[in-house]
Amino acid sequence: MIITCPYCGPRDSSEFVYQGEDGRTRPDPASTDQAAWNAYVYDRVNTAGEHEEIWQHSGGCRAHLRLVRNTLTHKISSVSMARHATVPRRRRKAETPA
Amino acid sequence: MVDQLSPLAPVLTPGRQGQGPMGVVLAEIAPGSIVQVAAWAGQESALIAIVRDATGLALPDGAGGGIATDTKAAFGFAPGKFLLADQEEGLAAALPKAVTSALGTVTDLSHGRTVIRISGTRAEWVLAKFFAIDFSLPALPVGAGLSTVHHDIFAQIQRSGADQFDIYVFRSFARSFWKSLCHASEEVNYEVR
Amino acid sequence: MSPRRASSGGLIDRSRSIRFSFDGQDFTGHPGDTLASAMLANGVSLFGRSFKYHRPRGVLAAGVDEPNALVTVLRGEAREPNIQATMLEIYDGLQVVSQNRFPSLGFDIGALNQLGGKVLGAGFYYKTFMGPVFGPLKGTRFWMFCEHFIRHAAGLGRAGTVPDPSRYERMNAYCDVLVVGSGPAGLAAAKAAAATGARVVLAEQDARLGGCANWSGGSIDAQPATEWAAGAAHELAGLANVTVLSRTTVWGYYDGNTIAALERVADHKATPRTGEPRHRHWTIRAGKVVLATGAFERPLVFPGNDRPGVMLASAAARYAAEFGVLPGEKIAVFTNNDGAYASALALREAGCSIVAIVDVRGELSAAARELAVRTGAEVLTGRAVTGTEGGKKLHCIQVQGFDVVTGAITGDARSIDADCLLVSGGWSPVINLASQAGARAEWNDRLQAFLPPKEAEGWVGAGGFNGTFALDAALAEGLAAGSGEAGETAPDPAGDLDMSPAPVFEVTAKGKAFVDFQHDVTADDVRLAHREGFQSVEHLKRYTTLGMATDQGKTSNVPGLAIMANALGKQIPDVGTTRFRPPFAPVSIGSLAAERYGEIRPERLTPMHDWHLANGARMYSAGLWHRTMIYGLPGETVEQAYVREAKTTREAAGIADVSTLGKIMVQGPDAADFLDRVYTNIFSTLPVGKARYGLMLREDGLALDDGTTWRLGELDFLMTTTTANAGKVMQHLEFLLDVIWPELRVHLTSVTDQWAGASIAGPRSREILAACVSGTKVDNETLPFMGIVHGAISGAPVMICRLSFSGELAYEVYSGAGHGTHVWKALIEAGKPFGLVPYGLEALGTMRIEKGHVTGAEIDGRTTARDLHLDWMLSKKKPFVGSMMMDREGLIAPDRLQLVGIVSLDNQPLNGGSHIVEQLDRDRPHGSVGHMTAACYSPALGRHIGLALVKAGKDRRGQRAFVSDPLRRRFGPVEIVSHHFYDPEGKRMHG
Amino acid sequence: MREYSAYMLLRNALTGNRDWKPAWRKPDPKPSYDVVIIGGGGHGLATAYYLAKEHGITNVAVIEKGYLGSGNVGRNTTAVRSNYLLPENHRFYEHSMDLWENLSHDLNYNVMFSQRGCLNLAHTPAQFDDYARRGNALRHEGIDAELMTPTQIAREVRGLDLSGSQRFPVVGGLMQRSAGTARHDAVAWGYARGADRRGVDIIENCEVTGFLRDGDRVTGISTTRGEIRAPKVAVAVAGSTSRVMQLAGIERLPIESQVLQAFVSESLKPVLDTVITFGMGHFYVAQSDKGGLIYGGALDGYNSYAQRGSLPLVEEVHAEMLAMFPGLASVRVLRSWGGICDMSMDGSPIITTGPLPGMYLNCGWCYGGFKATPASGWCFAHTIARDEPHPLNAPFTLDRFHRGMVIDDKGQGATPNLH
Repeated sequence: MIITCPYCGPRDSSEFVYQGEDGRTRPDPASTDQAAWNAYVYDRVNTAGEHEEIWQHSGGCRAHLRLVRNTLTHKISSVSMARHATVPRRRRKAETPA
Repeated sequence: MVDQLSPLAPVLTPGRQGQGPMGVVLAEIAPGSIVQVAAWAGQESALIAIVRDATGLALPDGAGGGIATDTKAAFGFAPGKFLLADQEEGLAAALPKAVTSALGTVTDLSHGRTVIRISGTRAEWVLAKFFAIDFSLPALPVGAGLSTVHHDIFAQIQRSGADQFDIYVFRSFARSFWKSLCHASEEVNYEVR
Repeated sequence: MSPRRASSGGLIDRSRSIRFSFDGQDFTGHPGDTLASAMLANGVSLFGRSFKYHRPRGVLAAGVDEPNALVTVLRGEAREPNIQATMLEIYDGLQVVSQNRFPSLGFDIGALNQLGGKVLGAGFYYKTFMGPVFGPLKGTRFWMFCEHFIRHAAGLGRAGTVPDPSRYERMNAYCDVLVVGSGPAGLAAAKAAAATGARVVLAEQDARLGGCANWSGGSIDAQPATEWAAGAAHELAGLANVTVLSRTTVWGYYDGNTIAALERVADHKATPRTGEPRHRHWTIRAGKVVLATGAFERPLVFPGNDRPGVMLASAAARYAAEFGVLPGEKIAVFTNNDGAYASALALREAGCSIVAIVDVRGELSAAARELAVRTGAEVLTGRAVTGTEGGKKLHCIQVQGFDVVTGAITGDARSIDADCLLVSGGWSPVINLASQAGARAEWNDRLQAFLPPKEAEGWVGAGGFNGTFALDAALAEGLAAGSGEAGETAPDPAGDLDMSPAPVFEVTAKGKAFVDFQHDVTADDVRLAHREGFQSVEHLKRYTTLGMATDQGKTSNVPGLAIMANALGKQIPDVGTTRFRPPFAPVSIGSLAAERYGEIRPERLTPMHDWHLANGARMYSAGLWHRTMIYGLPGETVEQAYVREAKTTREAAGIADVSTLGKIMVQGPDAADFLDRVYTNIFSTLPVGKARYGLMLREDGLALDDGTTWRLGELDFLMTTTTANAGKVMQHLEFLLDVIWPELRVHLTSVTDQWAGASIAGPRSREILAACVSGTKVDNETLPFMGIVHGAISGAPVMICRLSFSGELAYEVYSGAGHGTHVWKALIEAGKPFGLVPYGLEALGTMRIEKGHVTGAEIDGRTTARDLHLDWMLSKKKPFVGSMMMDREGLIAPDRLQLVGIVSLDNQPLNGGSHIVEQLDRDRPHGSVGHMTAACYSPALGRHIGLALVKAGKDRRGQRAFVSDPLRRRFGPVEIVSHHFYDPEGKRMHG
Repeated sequence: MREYSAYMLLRNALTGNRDWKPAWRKPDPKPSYDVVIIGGGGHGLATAYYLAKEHGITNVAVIEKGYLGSGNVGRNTTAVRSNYLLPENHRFYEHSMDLWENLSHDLNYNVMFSQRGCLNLAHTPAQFDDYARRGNALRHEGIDAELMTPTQIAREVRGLDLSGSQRFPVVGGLMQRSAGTARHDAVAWGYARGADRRGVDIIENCEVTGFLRDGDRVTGISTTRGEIRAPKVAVAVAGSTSRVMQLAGIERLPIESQVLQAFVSESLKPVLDTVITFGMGHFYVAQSDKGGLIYGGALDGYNSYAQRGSLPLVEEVHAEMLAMFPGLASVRVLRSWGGICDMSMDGSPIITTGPLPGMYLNCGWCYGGFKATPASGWCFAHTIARDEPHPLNAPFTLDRFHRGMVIDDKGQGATPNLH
């Protein structure tokens, strides 16, 4: 599997660590809603199909990425940085100004 | 000042291995300073300007952009994060004065990273044995850098010349990596300098 | 008569000879020969024995589809079993032995299994060997008794047991276009892709490029196809943007066009060059993949179809054209399609006589008839081969009338003398890689074969892979696939041979008719599976083992399916096809382990590693790190050494290398706030220049890790973690910052390797520091407990924090890692007058047990802060990670395992991993209430002590119990006590 | 239907094997049953078998989407053991072991359960102590376990590299001699035949499309072959648990579906008698009666329903294999496959009533499901028949996660890919 890190470009999945299902809501730190905390920690939709999830590019820039990946085909339809709204694009030599 | 003791000292023996032309040359370059600077979101260009003032190196924009001279090097390896190296000591002491907390942070890694240089016509071939990275010149232009990993060994790599790469590894892994690198270079003949 | 080398012809180098041996007998061949071609050239037709019935087997195919001719290659003491003779290039000194036979290939007593043929049908194991229900052989015993013999009878080759000295490597490659297969279509595709300037990799599993161009005749660009292929190969090899990989089998098609290939770099060499690997495992990330993998010819299923001398028609043609080998003198042909006629003619032209062509079809095409005439053979249409004769070599075949529609056999058998029978049952495109990529195969009635879908993402097909067999059309497809432009698929020109077979897969007559040759699966086995309800493709495979042998059913899948479809009265596509999975062909384990072979993980060394080794340290692994266990003196046991080290430390001073502790710089305006959120206690109040002990919980409320964090500046913290959890804690923190609290301005950087750490402990430690530290005082006022100062030792800058794991007055001295050994030596030197000793992890562990400090043995992912008496660290003033989860009912239950101390009452040593019981029962141990996490002899207490996690342990302090360790036969009385054995008030470390 | 025996084999051989009958019927579904079990894998079939055998409930249908045994029961490394750390786990798995020991007789089908032992290798003193803790825990429950020294190991396992020069020398091991392997497909087929002989309808190629409801209560299922009513509907679908439960409106569960790859080498003469696990990583291997080495490692580590693995994990598994058996470098891997594992949040299973009235749930097998097959079916049958769990599966509730009563053998917390 190849994941295209917004910063590093396309990289082998071996450089990444899966960090679980996205879309779970962590309650506000001060929240005392036990059910909401339980749900955050333990409960998963486990979608068969387009799945929102978090990966860390642990063997690269170490940023966490939000992916939409189809769990039936492993096809990745979107990748974005969890923390950084925008990142500069990686340049190839052909694009480098002379 | 006390000199740094390299983790490669007992295993780095200059000389040639193999008959015929040398496919690669392996060497340790021991910068006096290795410093990480990191900008808060939105402060990247301000930080790049400070790096230029402090080191004279003009970092190109673009992820992984970098520049290398004979004595200094700088490249981006993560969003807002840059690695700077200088043959002279002192960068770690100088930079925090310029990089305010409103801009970002400075972290001294002068002892924490070991820099191994691989050069020669077969350098891309040997590196390709370790890293799942496209090392071709168009994909990784001179000066550009990246972060990657070889199994457990995390590495930041800058292309410092057409046939030359500088590999920054964690000091504790350096000896293990060096041995592997020598082993992998046997196929193409190598010289240790 | 026997197979032999023709006097001329072939692409081998007849000017040179190669000597090799088979079962100890010497043979010669030529460069360019495979073992199969060289053996045939020497007149040998018996190669091996089959899996179950030990039937004599020859060579059926000429390439990777070979099911029969498996051998073991000997390289010194190393053995390579189950190598296909058809894929093994000979070299000088090659040593090969046959396998699965006893005592010899010619006489194999295992062949007695044939007598039990009908009993040993598919699935027979499931129905017997269950043994008696009671008595000495009840339960699993009878089966295991039988199994012992079955295991020894089963299995093919024998693996080596000595380490394989060969070198294996891996390689990463990137390209725009990967072309798999170098037949005419593949070569055309590679040339076309190269012309566009793309980066191209061309992979060919054989040594020689060209594929069927090397043996199937025809001409391309007005030259013989063989010469065209050689020219194209030469041209491609000279292009800078093309990498040609011969002897390279593409075996895996993984997600994202990640392609796995095995290059057999040196298997054809007596000795590899220095540094040259035997195998190279390629991972190729390709923009586009051109699948030009061709097609496999299928055998026909009929009684005796496994006799040595029965060979695929295309394989025979290949032996003749490529290797100059004639597989027989008097050759018969049995076919259901026109393709075999071309093969027959090629053999005729190479010098064989074609005695008969048996064709199941009643009518022949004009083209086939014309070829038949040129072979000089008697043509028997509407006939089938219904049997073969000969022992270990074919003598003659039986031919009877055959109804192509009903499959009925008619008339008397006619014997025809022949020493070789060519068979052709049609062609199966090699769609394995496309299937791995997720493509669903589609049945094509005209070709009687599964074809790949036309449209696909990531790959495009060309040539025989698509079922396109005509040369011009295959070239056109290759050109289009390589250039990326839609080409026109030329229709099969009239007059070409019709490669579509009659829908005949099996001739049903008396005798064993093999579908899967290697696994000895017969047509009757398939029908038995049907009768017993194992009718889906997967059930058929699993019940009969059809297609599960090392050839993975390359020749047997479709015939097996056809026989099942026939039994079910269904069409073949209605029965289904199996999904192909990696690998396409067997792959050496060494290549997959590649460069990590022998050293699975890298070593992490501390800055002082070499000093430790030079000073008597015994090391062990702690994760990837090497750490000192003890610094043994001559003649000391491990226990004597650690007791001495711990005792001296408590009485004078000791020094330990703590560089492996995880160290993370936490920097930024929100760093203090962040630490308050992740630690259970408060860090924002920590003054600059002070350190604090901290505890982290997981999100689920259980303990994660502990360590000290040092405030180096208003916005700069140095966090330490345990050695084992450094990576885990870093990831935990990064996740929180990136995903949960992106608004916090905090940077995390691993600085574990930046610092060398030396822990100097003991009552004399302050004096030692005072003797060698410059630039700062180290007295109690300047450097109080948990204080931090900066100074220098022997000219190297150091940072000293006064903190203690041993319970003694102690300091951690941090210096730049490059100065680590320098500072360490200076400390050792300064410590000499004070009796300083270096100590290892065993002594460190002893002292921490005496103090009741927890480590990974207690923070084991199942314990809470309360279980470990760390409640005092749980702040009630703020929420923190885990604070809402840690008080759930299961985590505060009174009978949880809680940390206690254990003292041996019989003065015998205790063992980690022992259990604690209330009632001792040596014979039937039971009633465990907990277990010991660590144990040692305590020099400070003069007793054997340990820590334990015991049910409701807090309430049991002061009670008697027993240690019960049936594994090591250690039983004895103990007292459960507080885990603080030594200096519970902490006077010594605060002193 | 006839008993299988050596005598039957001989008799049939004399008549050309023409008289064998199907191992199980292929009936059409009836409109209603007493119990419907969704999932024709090992656990579903075993549940049906024990419902009939132990509880006399024979009006049962097993509904399978594909062919019988098409899930993990036919895609695993066949190891059977009970050497778990925590009492809830090892008591349950030991019951499974008891059932395994007589399974071939019980089913009149040779499942080839072979007690050739399972050896966990330890590579550091701390790990050795961990194994001692586990082994002693087993011994205190009357379950067999023994510690082995490197010398003893060297005597029993050929080709294993124990040498100190290697990166992770073997310092000892924990052996469970009663552990072993079984022929995986035979387990599915044996249970299917056994259940069928007792009257259970096994309905293949029948996919569940929804649940019939009366308010909260589940009253049956709709399938691609029509509606089937039943007062009790049991779900035992492993990797498909979330998908099936979502049909019943249960949107979230403490389950992630992940891929586990396994591998088979080419067939070799015997080289390995026991099941071996490597302690410095995640690797296990056994040799089948046919001669292939059957082995696997860690999960690929991400959610997937695709039954296809990734290349990096293939490399990791083989690297670990050679670290243990350096002589096998030139042996070749023949087949690989990927199974979908229902990973729970603590690595232990769920066998329970509910979560809706009329419904019963069996899932969370991670990659330990094969060895559990008999006990899982046995306990699940008990739970369905009595409407309450047996003491053996009472700890394996669905609400234990929220209540903090997890059974976490590996101590990894709610990170399923690390269990």
